[in-house]
Amino acid sequence: MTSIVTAGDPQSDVAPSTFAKALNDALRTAMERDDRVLVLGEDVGRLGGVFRVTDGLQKDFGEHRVIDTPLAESGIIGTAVGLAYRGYRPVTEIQFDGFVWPGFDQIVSQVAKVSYRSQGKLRVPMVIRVPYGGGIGAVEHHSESPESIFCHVAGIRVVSPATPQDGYDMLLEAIACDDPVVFFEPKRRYWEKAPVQRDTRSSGSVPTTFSSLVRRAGSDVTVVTYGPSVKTVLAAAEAAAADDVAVEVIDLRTLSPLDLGPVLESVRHTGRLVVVSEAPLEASITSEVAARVTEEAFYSLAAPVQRVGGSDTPYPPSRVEPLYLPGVDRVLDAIDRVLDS
Amino acid sequence: MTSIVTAGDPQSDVAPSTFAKALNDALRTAMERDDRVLVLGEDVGRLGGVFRVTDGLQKDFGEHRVIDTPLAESGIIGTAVGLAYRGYRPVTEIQFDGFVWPGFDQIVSQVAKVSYRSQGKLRVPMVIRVPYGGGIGAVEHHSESPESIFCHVAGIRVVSPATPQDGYDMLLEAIACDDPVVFFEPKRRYWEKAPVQRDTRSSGSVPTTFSSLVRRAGSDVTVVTYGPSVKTVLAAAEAAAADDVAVEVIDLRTLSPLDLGPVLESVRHTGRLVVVSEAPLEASITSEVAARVTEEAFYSLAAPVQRVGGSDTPYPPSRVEPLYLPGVDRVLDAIDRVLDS
Amino acid sequence: MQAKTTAVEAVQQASRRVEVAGVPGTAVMSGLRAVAADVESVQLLSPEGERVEHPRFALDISAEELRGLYRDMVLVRRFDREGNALQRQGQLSLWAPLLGQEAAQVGSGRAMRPRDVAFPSYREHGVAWCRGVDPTELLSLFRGTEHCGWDPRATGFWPYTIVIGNQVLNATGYAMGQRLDGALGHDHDADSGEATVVYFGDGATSQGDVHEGMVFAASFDAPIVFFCQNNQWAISHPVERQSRVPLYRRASGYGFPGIRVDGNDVLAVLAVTRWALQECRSGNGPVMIEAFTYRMDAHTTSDDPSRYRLADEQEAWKLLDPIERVRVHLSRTGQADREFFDQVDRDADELAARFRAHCLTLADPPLERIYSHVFVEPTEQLERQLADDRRFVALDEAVPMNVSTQGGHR
Amino acid sequence: MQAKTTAVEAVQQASRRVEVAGVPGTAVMSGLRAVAADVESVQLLSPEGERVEHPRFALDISAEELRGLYRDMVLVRRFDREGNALQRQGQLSLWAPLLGQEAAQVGSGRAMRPRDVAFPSYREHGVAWCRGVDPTELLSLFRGTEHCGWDPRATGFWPYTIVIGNQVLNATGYAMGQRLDGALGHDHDADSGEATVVYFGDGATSQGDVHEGMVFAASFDAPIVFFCQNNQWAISHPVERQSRVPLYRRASGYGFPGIRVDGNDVLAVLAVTRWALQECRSGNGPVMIEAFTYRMDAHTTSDDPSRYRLADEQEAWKLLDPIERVRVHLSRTGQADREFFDQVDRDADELAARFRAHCLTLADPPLERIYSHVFVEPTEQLERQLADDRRFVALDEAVPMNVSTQGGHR
Ligand SMILES: Cc1ncc(C[n+]2csc(CCOP(=O)(O)OP(=O)(O)O)c2C)c(N)n1
Ligand SMILES: Cc1ncc(C[n+]2csc(CCOP(=O)(O)OP(=O)(O)O)c2C)c(N)n1
Ligand SMILES: [Mg+2]
Ligand SMILES: [Mg+2]
Repeated sequence: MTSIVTAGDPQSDVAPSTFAKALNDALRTAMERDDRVLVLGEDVGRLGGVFRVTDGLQKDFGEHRVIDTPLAESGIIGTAVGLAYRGYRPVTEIQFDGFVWPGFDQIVSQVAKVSYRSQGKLRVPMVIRVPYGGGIGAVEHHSESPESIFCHVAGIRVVSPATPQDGYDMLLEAIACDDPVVFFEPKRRYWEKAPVQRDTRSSGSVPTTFSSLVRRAGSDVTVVTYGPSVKTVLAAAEAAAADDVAVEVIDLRTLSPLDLGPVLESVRHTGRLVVVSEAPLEASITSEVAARVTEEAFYSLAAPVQRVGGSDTPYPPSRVEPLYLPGVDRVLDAIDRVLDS
Repeated sequence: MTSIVTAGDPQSDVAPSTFAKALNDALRTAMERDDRVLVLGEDVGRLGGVFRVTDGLQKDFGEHRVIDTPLAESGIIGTAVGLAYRGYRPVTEIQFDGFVWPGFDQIVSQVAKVSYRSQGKLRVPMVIRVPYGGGIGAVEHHSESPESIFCHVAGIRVVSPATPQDGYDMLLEAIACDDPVVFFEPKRRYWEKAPVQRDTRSSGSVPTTFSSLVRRAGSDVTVVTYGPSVKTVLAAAEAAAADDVAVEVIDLRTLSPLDLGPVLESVRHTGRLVVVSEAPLEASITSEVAARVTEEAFYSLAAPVQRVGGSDTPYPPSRVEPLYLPGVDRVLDAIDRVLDS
Repeated sequence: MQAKTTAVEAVQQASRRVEVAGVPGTAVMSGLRAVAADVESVQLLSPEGERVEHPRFALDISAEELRGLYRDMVLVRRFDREGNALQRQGQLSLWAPLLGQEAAQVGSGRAMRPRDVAFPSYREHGVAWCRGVDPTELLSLFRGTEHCGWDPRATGFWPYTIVIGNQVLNATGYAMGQRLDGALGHDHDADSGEATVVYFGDGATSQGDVHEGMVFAASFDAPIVFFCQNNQWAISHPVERQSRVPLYRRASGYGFPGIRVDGNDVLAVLAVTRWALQECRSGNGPVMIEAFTYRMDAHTTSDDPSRYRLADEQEAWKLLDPIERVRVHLSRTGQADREFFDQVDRDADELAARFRAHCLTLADPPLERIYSHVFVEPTEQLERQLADDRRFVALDEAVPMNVSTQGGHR
Repeated sequence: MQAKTTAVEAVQQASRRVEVAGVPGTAVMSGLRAVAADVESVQLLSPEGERVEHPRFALDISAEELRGLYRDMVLVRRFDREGNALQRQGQLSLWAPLLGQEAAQVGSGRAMRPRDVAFPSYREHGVAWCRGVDPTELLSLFRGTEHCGWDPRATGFWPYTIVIGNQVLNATGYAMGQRLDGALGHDHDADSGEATVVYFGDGATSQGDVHEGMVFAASFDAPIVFFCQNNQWAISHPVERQSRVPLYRRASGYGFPGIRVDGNDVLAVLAVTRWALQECRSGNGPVMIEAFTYRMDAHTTSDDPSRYRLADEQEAWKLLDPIERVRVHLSRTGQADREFFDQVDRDADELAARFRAHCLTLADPPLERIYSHVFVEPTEQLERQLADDRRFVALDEAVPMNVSTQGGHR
């Protein structure tokens, strides 16, 4: 059980970095380590990406390794597949969650199936980076949480880091991974800072950070979440502690395949589980976690699993998103519900 | 509680029809009733569709109402949206499940969101017909069960008929419905026959067949399923009856929004639930049903909900699909598991 | 004209590439050589404000109409600038400026008849204006209080579409419907025809949906004008990287006419769009128009163009300003006097004030908005979720939601 | 030549449409008028077996090479027919016949060098043959025992791609990689260059992916030949409904050369593809080739073409048979004798027998196949599911699975 290094942690001996900068550092490190690593997407070059995650990379690695593409997501993903066939390790950027769909056919029909189809004779080690989630006051299609859909597609790994450190480590591991990885970045955390220890891990092809992690220990109730909601849930756990409720917080980190071992272990102790995500609930990761945990730890559960998520609606106009996105109060309410029953 | 009219049922006074023909009849009836109903897709005209579901319609209604389109699914869905804006009621055919993805962006970004975006000032009453599921010995991309992904998309209705009669009734209701409907047709049942009562229902805009239905009553265990698996589950129920296990079989029919009332009612009596589908399990309809039923009927459950589904892999080569697809023995095994615990 | 030079140069460069290949153009060859001979934009009013004759696109225009176009452009520019300012002041979360594209939008917008329908992208404030959308109705989207603030059917101006290319297919379908309805081909009754105009950018031309729109439109003879505003940039990506050859040439690959117009010349845009619409209404659609123009401001208020383009370029394009040339022409030919120009400026100020005032009145939507219009009838599931959420509305959030407006929209 | 006539007629018809519009072609006009002047296919061997000179595409070919092409085509046709027969006999669940397209496939396949790479659609059995894929390796896909039976890397022949258009982008990316690797432009060392050929049909040209492939290839100067086999039909949809103008004209819209070749003339296809590949290898890619040919058989064994096309059409195309004209030419010019032809027929019979025999040996895959190669390392979840499934393998299914092979594959 590891707990995260948070800002102000006495043992942190590294300078704080924003989430976006940590990702940028990971890309730089990966590109330095392996000259087959390419970055491609819309505006990733001179502009450095709309979130500046690729800032400065084209200047340092050249136009051949940091490639501004025409405006077409199927084109980006589809050509990345071909580049991967050729031995490159493309890291593609999709500008916003809502713009991944034109490329979805290539993801489902090629990226996810190439290895299976060819019995492993062909592989597409590529990363599809997708900034996701709400809370930035944006217009339509810029705030969505589509990760559950990707989890239903067999043959791709789906992961999401919650902290700058994980952003750095997991992106390096995603790039080194021989499976295709869809990498969801919690965009509203891009500007949050925390110390990041750089270049600490080797880039083996078995990702060690693609595993669930206990972010806070507690014995009364388990709350499972990931991505942008981790911070919200930790705040809720803090608030609950004031009421003497000890919340164990687990960050999934890998959304597909899921790593439910730590969750099951926790639930066997607490007997109570809340699953939190920003995404609509229907046929989602929260459904999957609830279904599997219930199936495998039914007799440990003192109460039914409670889910907290976005509503089953399109993403609303941004001025109402504070009411749409699960905040601390909703998490606390679910904790209450699971404790009361 | 209604039970279906099956072939050989003494009360059936109507000629048996294949599933495909029942759908064809529904299209014909809808087109006769309302001249704004259009059919469009690849090869739907002279060929009558690769499954002959649109057979003869172009001959009778003309090229202006039964439209052979160029080969492009985004084009089909995207122009259907425009035709719907113009007051038409397009019924689009996607040739096979695996070919819906090029049109997925239009479904997510336009079809599902137009009403929400415009506060109901624009509507797109359209039907997207998708033959789905395995069991026909086909090559890659022709046997998939992608319905769960559509259920996660808010703003579209997702339904699937299991019998020729429901094919007829539900398609008529889907066309009459003012919401966009994704209509999944269990292709391996296309050539199965059953009596079909035609033109019995009015085409109101509130679909009455978009509701769960008890297909067989039983008191020991509830099995929930839909589409192509309904027949398999009914066969399993028959087999279980020989062992004195009374299985209640519920056909969901509407996959999104779900109609869980009858399921909850059933589970409150049986205390045991199995959910069956061909689709991969991860983040699927089976997860959703298991999660919601557990949440809402936790204290009625004597055992954890068991799920039976396709494995979390791409669809395998067809010669191994008898091992891939959940058959009667797997359903029986799950029933045993849920009874044993 | 700097624009022309740039384009010609680009083509010459591309053309050289073929010569390297050493393949003289023959009858069976398509590609660069065949098309690179000359790139010419239709122009009716020079940057210096002189009327230019064009053999194909004569335009008889009254002084009143001309003044109207001028007024349109000034007012549109004025509220566009106000939109930018409102964003800077934190009243909008985003604004997508049209600065520089007034002629392309007003010229094409004014070419439409009431029954024609426009499918915009997200920058067509000038077209909205011509369609009778009140500028204040554009605000809610950019403030985040609504997704679409106007009535699409009443105005014939469809909602803004943010997913690049989507609207091209929707518009094509709409135009297919116009044809199915028999709403065209009535040359005897000039007012009865209908057509569709769909707007998209130079960057959008790379998207599959734009291609499929053109394929379907050609296949079904849809009465649609593909109106591409080539403003030279797709955020930071210059048009030369999206295409080796001028964009209007795409049309030839589909077998319908493509034409480039000086997009900073409101008269040329008006004349060419009128012609194109009449073609469509007569059953000879589709037609593609490339309006050659320039995005004078940032992509959106979230963008920083200094990272990817030189100020020089902008300076050069200033000389081609769409409003200035009409102003010069109107004065020089005595079709407008000082009083007229002053009145237009006052109207613009008044509009801007009203625009701003309205913005400040836009309230945040209630919780119920989240659950409205997902389906025609609310579902049981959504009603349950709404009821559940209602419990939280009264409460203050224990910890703020962390909503920021920082960085990177679109 | 009937093919030519059809095309010319189609274009004339399209051209008339523009005349109705009353728009004389001007310099700024693109579209039909500009391109409809003449549609000519490169042809080097007439349907009557006469060599035809072409100013641009001279081809020096030895008798041996010529006999080799003939043999290729005969053998390919032979195992293709066997594939059809095997399906009829229930040994395959599907076959996609190439009948009629032998010249397009063998001509282009033989133009490739070992290091070039081909990305096929699903009908390119003749290209597979040229790439050294043993025909028996094509069977598992159609029998349903595997998704891909050959080694893509060893043969430079990528897996069949069924989702229309997908492979065009993948191939473009591969070609972009060839350029990044510096694998082209070495004119001094003619053997060192590499290029990619991607195959797709006339129907596929409507898909967004094909468009985006062309956009990306043009933007990145990718060494890729877009090889469109226009076999006149996309299942039941005739090419005239996918495009108003000849498909090779699409290339001009992207600024690279497009050329139409008589797809039933193996020499012309060879010469034009060689040229196109050399263009690509020299850094002047991409190039588009439209091979004008005909699908003589059904779309697949699941299809019934009598529902949508007249037998007449097929009869007319028989006169243009790609093999017959080479046979006539070889005999007439004395480059092959009876013995040669007999030997080829014997080789074909032998291949067919081996093909058939191999088919019958293909066993159903084991349960484990379901779980193999989803990821590089099996995941815990998949191992659990596999273990679970193992319990059922021994059992007979209580009720048969109801697997039918009836109706509607593709
Ligand atoms: C499918 C999709 N991908 C990416 C984006 C992000 N994006 C918004 S505008 C834009 C550039 C558009 O350029 P262009 O088509 O030239 O129009 P302009 O903004 O210049 O008017 C991009 C990449 C998007 N909105 N939709
Ligand atoms: C995306 C997609 N949509 C539909 C299909 C079904 N389909 C298979 S082949 C085909 C026609 C293809 O025609 P064409 O491109 O001309 O190739 P041909 O079969 O003539 O070689 C269709 C519609 C598919 N395979 N993929
Ligand atoms: Mg632009
Ligand atoms: Mg074809």
